[in-house]
Amino acid sequence: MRDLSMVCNPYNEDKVISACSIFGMMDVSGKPFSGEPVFRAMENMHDRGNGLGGGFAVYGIYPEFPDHYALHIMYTSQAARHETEQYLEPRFLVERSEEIPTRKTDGINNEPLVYRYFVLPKIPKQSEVTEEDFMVEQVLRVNAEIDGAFVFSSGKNMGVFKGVGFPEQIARYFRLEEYQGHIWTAHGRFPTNSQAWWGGAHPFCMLDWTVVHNGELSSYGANRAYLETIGYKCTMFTDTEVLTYAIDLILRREKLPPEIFARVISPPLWEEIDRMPEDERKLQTALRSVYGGLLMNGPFSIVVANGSQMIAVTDRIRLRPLTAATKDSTLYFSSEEASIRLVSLELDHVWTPMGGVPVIGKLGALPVPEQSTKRNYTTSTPVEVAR
Amino acid sequence: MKIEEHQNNNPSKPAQRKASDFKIRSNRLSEFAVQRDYDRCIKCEVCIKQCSFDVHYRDEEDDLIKHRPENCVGCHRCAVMCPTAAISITPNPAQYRAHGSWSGEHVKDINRQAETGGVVLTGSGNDKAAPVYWDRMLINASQVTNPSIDPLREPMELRTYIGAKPASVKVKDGKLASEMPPQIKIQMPILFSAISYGAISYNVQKAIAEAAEELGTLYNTGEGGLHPDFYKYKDNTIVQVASGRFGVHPDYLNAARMVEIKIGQGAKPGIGGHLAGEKVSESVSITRMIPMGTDAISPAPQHDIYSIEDLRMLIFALKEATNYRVPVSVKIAAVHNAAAIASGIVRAGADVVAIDGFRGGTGAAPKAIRDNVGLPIEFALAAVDQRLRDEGIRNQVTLISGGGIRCAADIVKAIALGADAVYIGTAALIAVGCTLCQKCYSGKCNWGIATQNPYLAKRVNSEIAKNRLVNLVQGWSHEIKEMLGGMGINSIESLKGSRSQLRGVGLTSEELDILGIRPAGM
Amino acid sequence: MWRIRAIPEVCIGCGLCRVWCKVEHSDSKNIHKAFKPNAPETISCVELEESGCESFAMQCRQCDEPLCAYGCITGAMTKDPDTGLVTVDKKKCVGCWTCILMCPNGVIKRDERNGRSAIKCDLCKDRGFPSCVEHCPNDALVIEESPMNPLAAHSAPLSGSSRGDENILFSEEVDDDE
Amino acid sequence: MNKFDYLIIGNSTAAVGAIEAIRAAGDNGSIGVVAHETEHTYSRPLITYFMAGKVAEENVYYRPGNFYERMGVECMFGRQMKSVDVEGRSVLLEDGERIGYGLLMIAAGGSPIAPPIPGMDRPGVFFMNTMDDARKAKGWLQHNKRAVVIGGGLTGLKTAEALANLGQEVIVVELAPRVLAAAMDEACSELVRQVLVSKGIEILTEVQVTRIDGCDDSNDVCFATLSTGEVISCDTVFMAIGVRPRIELVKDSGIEIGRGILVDRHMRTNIPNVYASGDIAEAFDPLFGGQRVLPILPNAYIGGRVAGMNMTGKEASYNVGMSVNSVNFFGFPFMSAGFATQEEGDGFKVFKKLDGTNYRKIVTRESKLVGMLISGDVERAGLMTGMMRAGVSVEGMEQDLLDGKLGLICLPKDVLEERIHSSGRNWQ
Repeated sequence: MRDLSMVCNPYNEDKVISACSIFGMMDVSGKPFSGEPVFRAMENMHDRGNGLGGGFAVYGIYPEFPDHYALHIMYTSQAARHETEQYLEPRFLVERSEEIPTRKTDGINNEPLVYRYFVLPKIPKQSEVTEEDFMVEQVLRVNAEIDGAFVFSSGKNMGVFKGVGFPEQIARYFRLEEYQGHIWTAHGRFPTNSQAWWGGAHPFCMLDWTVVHNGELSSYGANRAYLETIGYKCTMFTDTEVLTYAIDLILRREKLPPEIFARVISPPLWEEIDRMPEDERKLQTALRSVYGGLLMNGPFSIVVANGSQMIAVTDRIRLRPLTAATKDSTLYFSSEEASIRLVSLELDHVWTPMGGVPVIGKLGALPVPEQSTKRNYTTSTPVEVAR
Repeated sequence: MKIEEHQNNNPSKPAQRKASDFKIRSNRLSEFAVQRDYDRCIKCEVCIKQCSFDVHYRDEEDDLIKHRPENCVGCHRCAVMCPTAAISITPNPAQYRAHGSWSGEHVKDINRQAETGGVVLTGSGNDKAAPVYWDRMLINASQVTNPSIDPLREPMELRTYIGAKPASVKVKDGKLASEMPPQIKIQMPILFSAISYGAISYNVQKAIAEAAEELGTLYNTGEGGLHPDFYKYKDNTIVQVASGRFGVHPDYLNAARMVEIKIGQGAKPGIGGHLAGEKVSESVSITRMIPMGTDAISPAPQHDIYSIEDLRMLIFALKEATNYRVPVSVKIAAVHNAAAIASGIVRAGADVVAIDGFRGGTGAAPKAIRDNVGLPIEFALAAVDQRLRDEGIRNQVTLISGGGIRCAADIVKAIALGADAVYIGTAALIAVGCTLCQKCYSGKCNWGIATQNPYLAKRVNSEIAKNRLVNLVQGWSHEIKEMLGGMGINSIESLKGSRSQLRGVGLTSEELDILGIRPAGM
Repeated sequence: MWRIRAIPEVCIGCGLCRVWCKVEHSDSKNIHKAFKPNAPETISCVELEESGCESFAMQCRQCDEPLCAYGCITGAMTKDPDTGLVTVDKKKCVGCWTCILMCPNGVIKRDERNGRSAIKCDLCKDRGFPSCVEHCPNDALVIEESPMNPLAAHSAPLSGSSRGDENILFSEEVDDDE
Repeated sequence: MNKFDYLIIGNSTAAVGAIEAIRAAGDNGSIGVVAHETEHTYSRPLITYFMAGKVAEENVYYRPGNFYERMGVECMFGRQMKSVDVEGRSVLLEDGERIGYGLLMIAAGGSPIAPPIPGMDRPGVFFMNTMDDARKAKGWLQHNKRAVVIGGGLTGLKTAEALANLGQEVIVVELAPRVLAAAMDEACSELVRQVLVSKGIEILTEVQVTRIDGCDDSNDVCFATLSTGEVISCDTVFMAIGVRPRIELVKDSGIEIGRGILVDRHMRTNIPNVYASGDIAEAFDPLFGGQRVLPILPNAYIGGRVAGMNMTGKEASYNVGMSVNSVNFFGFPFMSAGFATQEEGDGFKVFKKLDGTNYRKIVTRESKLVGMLISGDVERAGLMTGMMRAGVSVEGMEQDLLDGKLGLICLPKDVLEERIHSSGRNWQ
C-alpha cells in the first residue's frame, strides 16, 4: 500500500485533514431496505463535502454468503491483482471472485480496479490464532505489503463502497440502488488538499466494523503512538484509521460493549468522574488511565456499525454536529437534521446527543433519547422493538 | 573530595614555614567584580550581614563599607537585598588572556587544581553551552480545520496517573473486573525531583513538601531519609532508596506514595554522592541515621545491584516491603544506552522509569563529570520512549523525565516526546531563590537553600517558598493548558508521545531521526 | 486594630526593617536623603534583636494595657479608642522619658530633633501600611488584625461600647487568649 | 440628697484613671467628682514646666478640654470633703452638702509638708504642689531674681531647674548629705549635683533653713537664715520638702489607715464599697513585699484604673505598682526603679558602672533584678523594669545589663514568646 499512500499523501502530512458529512440509517427490526433515502440525504449535504471522497457501508447485502468474508479490494493495476490473488490463494478458500459491478459515471475519474472475493480463511492446524485475528492480519499485510492493492472491506454479509467523488456519484458508480440492507452508513468528504485517493475515503472497515467520521483528531499523534505500541501499523495518515483501530481493539478484540468504547474515546471530564458513584468512578478512572492513548481529542462525530448495531458518538465537548432521530423501527444519524427530515418528515423523536455520550441502536432495540441527552452512567435500557 | 583535603603534606619536607603553608597561594583572578555606588550606599550593612562569604565589611577608619571581590561567588544576594540598589556584581572585567583553546575557565580550573591537587567540585547543573534541544523544537497549534480550545472557558485536564498500567481493562456487569496496579493521581504532570534534606535545608524541603501537597503532586526525598516532621506529607512523598541507603527503614518505605530506586543522577552519572560532615547537623543525622558530623558517602553503585536481575530482586523486595501498595520507580541517569537500560528496567518489574538528563542539578559533583558525562534529556527521552514502543511495553510503564526542565514549553515538548510527567528540581530551587552560583557544596548558600547553617537556613521562609513553588507550578500549568488548547486538545494524555506536534529547527537529520520529529516546514 | 508581630523563626537579621523605619520617620522620607552624611539623625522605631542565629524585630505592640500611656505624666501618650493605636502627641510631650522606663519591650525612643519628644511606632499611619512589614524580605514581620478589646481603650467614649470580656488588665485570673 | 453611682474624691491622675476605666468597661453609671481645686484635671509634674514657661497652660492639662463632658462626669470643683459616712454611703462636704454614692473612690492625693519655720507666712514663700501655686509663683518671679528652694528632692530640684531656666539665681537647701537621697545612690546623686551646679544652681547640703525674714521696709521675703547660722539674701522661697497623704479626710470614718489609706490589690479599703488610689493610698508593692505609699504618677493612674475596673465589677489586680522615676535635669536624663538606692548586702547584689556621665547600676536579689539606676544613656531602660515585673533571672547577664547590651532576646523563651505574641494586657 505504500504506493497508494504516497499518492494520497504527497506532502507527507502527519495526517490528512478533512471534514465531512455523515449519515446512518438502520432498521432495528432487521428488515432490508433500499439505499435510496440515504443517497438523497447525502445529496442534501452536498456542500459538506468537496467531491474528494464519498462512500457507503451496507449491512445484509450478501445473504447468499452469510458466513463468508466478503473482501472488497481495489487495485491500481492488473499486476497488483495477480499478486494479491496469488497471496490469497494459499490462505483462503475463495468461494467466488468477481469484479464489482460499476457504471461509468460523470465526475468519477481515475477509478481503480475493484474486485470482491467471498472467502473462508485457511487457518493452519494447531494455530492458536483466532479466525478474526487471522483475517485482520491478512488484511493488514495485503494493505501494507502489496504495492497497488488495498482491501477496503472485509466483513461478512456486508460491504463498503467508496471512492473519490461526491457520495451520490459514488452510489451511482457502484450501482448501489441494486443493493438492499438493514444498515446503511454514508460519508461525504472534504479533505483540505486536492490530492485524494480512493482508499482514503470513508467508511473505514475492519472485518464487520465500519466507521464514518466527521472531524479531525487533534490527538492523532498520541493515538497513533498508543496503537502502534500495541502493534497496529498506521500507514494512511488519517485520523479515521486510528479510530478504526481503536474500534477494532476495544469492540472486537477486547469485546468491550459500545458504551465502554464511547467512554474510552470520549471520556467524561475528571471532575465528572470524581463525582461518580464509587464503582463507576473506579471503572472510568481505570479506563482513562489505561486507555488514555485512545482518548480521541478534537472535533469529531462518528457513526460506527457492525451487522447488529449502529452507534453514533461525538467528541466529549461536542465540537462537531450530530443529530439522532427515530421513526417507527428506523434509527437515523446525521450531520444535519434537515437530511433526516428530507427522508422522513414525520419523526417519533429527534434529539441532539450530548458530547461523548453514545447513541446505540441494536437489532431489536431503539435508543431512548433521554439516555443520551444527559449524562447517565448506569447501563441503558433500550426500547425493545419487534424484529 | 573537598579541595582542602587533598593538599600534599610531604613528611620529608624540611621544617620550613612559608606563606603557602598558611594560605593557599592563588594565581587565580577573581571571578566577579563588586561595584558599589558610594553615592547610593547608606552604610546600612545589610550586605555585610547577608554575605556568608565575607565579601563586604565596614572599614571603621574610613567609615565606609568596602568589599573583597575575590571572595564573591556571584550569588547576588547582596545586590538583591541592598535597599538602595547600590551594589552590582558583574563578571570581573579583568579576564584571563583570550585564547581560542584555553578558556579562562580551563586556566582557572588548572590553577585551582595546581594549588590543591584535588577534584574541582561544583554544584547545581551543567552550565556548559551544549545545545539545549528543547529550544530547537517548536510546538504546533490548530487553525481552521480543528478548533483550538480556550482554557479559560473550557475544561482543560492535566491530571495524570503514575504507575504501571495493564494492557487492558476488564469490565463485567458494568463494573471494573480487573485489578489495577497501584496508581498515584497527580493534578499536573509535574513532580518535584529528588533533593535530599541535607543537601537542602529543612525549610526548603518543607516548602517543597507543602507545595506538593497543595498542588496535588509529589515531591521526592532524595537520598536523605525522611525527617520525622515530614511523615505528615506521606500522601505526597516519594522516598528514595539509593546506594547509601540513608534513612531507609520500613516506616520510611511505608510513609510514601512511591518508592524510587536511584541508580543514577543526570548531573553525575556513574558516581556516588558525598554530603560533607559539616552539613550533617543533628537533625540531618537523625533523618539519615548516621552519626552527626560524619561525611555521608553514597557509593557509586548500589552494592546489592550488580546486574539487572539484582535490580529485579530489589524492586520486588521493595514491593513486598510496601505490600504492593505503592509503585516502584527506578531512576537512571541519561547515558548512551539509556534505551536498552530502560527496557531492562521495565522488564525487571519497575512501575515507573525516571530518566535524568545531564543538565540536571546536584548539590555537589566533580565538575569534570557534571559537564562531560551523560546525555541531553531530549535524546534520552526520545530514545527510551521509542525503544519501549518498539518493544510494545511503553504503555505499561510511566516514564518521568527530568534534568533541565526550565519552563512550561519544555514540559509540553517532553510529553510530546513521550514522557508521562516531568521532574523539576533546579527550577523549583530557583523559584525559592537560587541564583545558580553553584556553591551548593560549600554549605554556605546565601539564599538559605543548600545549607544547614541555621543562620542561613532561616532565609527561606517555607511559607513564602511554598507559595512561590505553588505559583510557579500553577503558572506553568496555565501555560501548558494554553498550549494544549492551542493544539486543540483538552487533556494531557492526548499529547503524550504525539511527536507530530513538534518540529525541529536547526537540527541535523540524525538528530531529527533520534527525536522522531520532522524539520520545521514539513 | 493592627499590631505588628515578629516571627523570629524566619527573621534573617538583615535589618531592612530598621532602615525603612528610619526612612519613614525622616523628614524627607527618601532613603538617600535620610541617610545623607550630614542629614539630621534618623530614628528607627524598630529594634532588631539578635543573639547568635536568633533574631527578630520588635516594635510597639500597641498594648491593650499600655504602660507607657499609663505612666505618661503629660497625657501626651494615649491609646486611641477607635484604632487602638498608641500615639504620642509631640506638642504635649516634654521628654521626661517615663514612657521609655515603663515600656517593657524597650521600643520607645528619644527624638531630640525638634525639641524633645518620645517617638514610637505609629504603624506608618501617614503611609497607610507599615514600611517595616512591607519591606521585610522574609515575612518575618506581619500585621495582626484583631478586634479592639473594648477594655483596652485608654479613654473610651461614653456610649456605644459594650461590656467586654472579663479577662482584663493586671488580673490574676487572666486567661490570655493569645 | 444628690447621689452618684460612682463618687470620686480628687481630680488628678488616679481619678482620671478610674473614670476612664469605668467608661472603658462600658459602664454608663453616674460619676461625680469632688475636688478642692477648681482646675480642669492637670499634670502635677508639669507645673514647674509651666512656671518656667516651657509648657503652655493648655498643655498642662492632663486630658482634653471636653474630657468631663465626653466621660459624662459631674464636676463639683472648689469643694472640700469633710467626712465620709460609710454606713449611710454618703460624703459630707465642707459646705454642708451631703452627697450619696453607690461606690466611693478616694483619690484626694497628698498635701505638702509645711515645716514650722518662722516666716513661712511671708509673701514670697511658695509651695510647688498645685497649679495655683505655680501661677502665683510665676507672677511673683517676674519681679524677683534670687530664690531659695527648701528640699533637694524631685520637686525641689525640678523647681530649681525651672527657676534657673527663668534666669533666677537659685540656692537649694537640703537637710540630707546629698540631693535626691531617697531616689538615688551617692554616685548618681553626685551626677545630678554636677548637672545642676553646671547650670549655676547652688546646692547646700546637711543644712536647714531655720527662719525666713523680711526686709525692713517690707514684709516680703528678704533673707533666709540657715542652721549653720549663715544668712542668705533671697526674694523667693519654695517649700518642697514632700507631701503626705491627706488621710485626715477619713479620720474616724472606719476606713483603715496606715501611712495612707490601706487598700488591697483591688484598691479596695476595708469598707467594701470604698476604694482609694493615688498618693493617698497605701498599696501593695510586690517588689518591696509590703504595703507602701508610692506617690508617683504611673502608680496613681494604674491604681485608679484598677479601682475603676473593680468598681464596675471587672476583676482587676494592682500587681505592677513599683517605684519608678524618670526625670531629667536640663535634658540630662536619670531613671530609677525599685531598690535603686540599695547597696550590696542583705541578700542584695549590686553592680555598677560609671563611664563619664553615664552611670548604670543594677540591683539583684536571688538573681532577680530588683533595682536599677541609670543616667545618661537611658535607651531601652524599660526592658529592665519589664524584667523586674516579670521576675526573670538575670544571672550571668549582669555585665550585659550594665553595658546596655541586653535585649528582649535574652529573656527566657516563654517570657519572650509572651512578649512577642501577647496583646499587652498582663504585665506581671
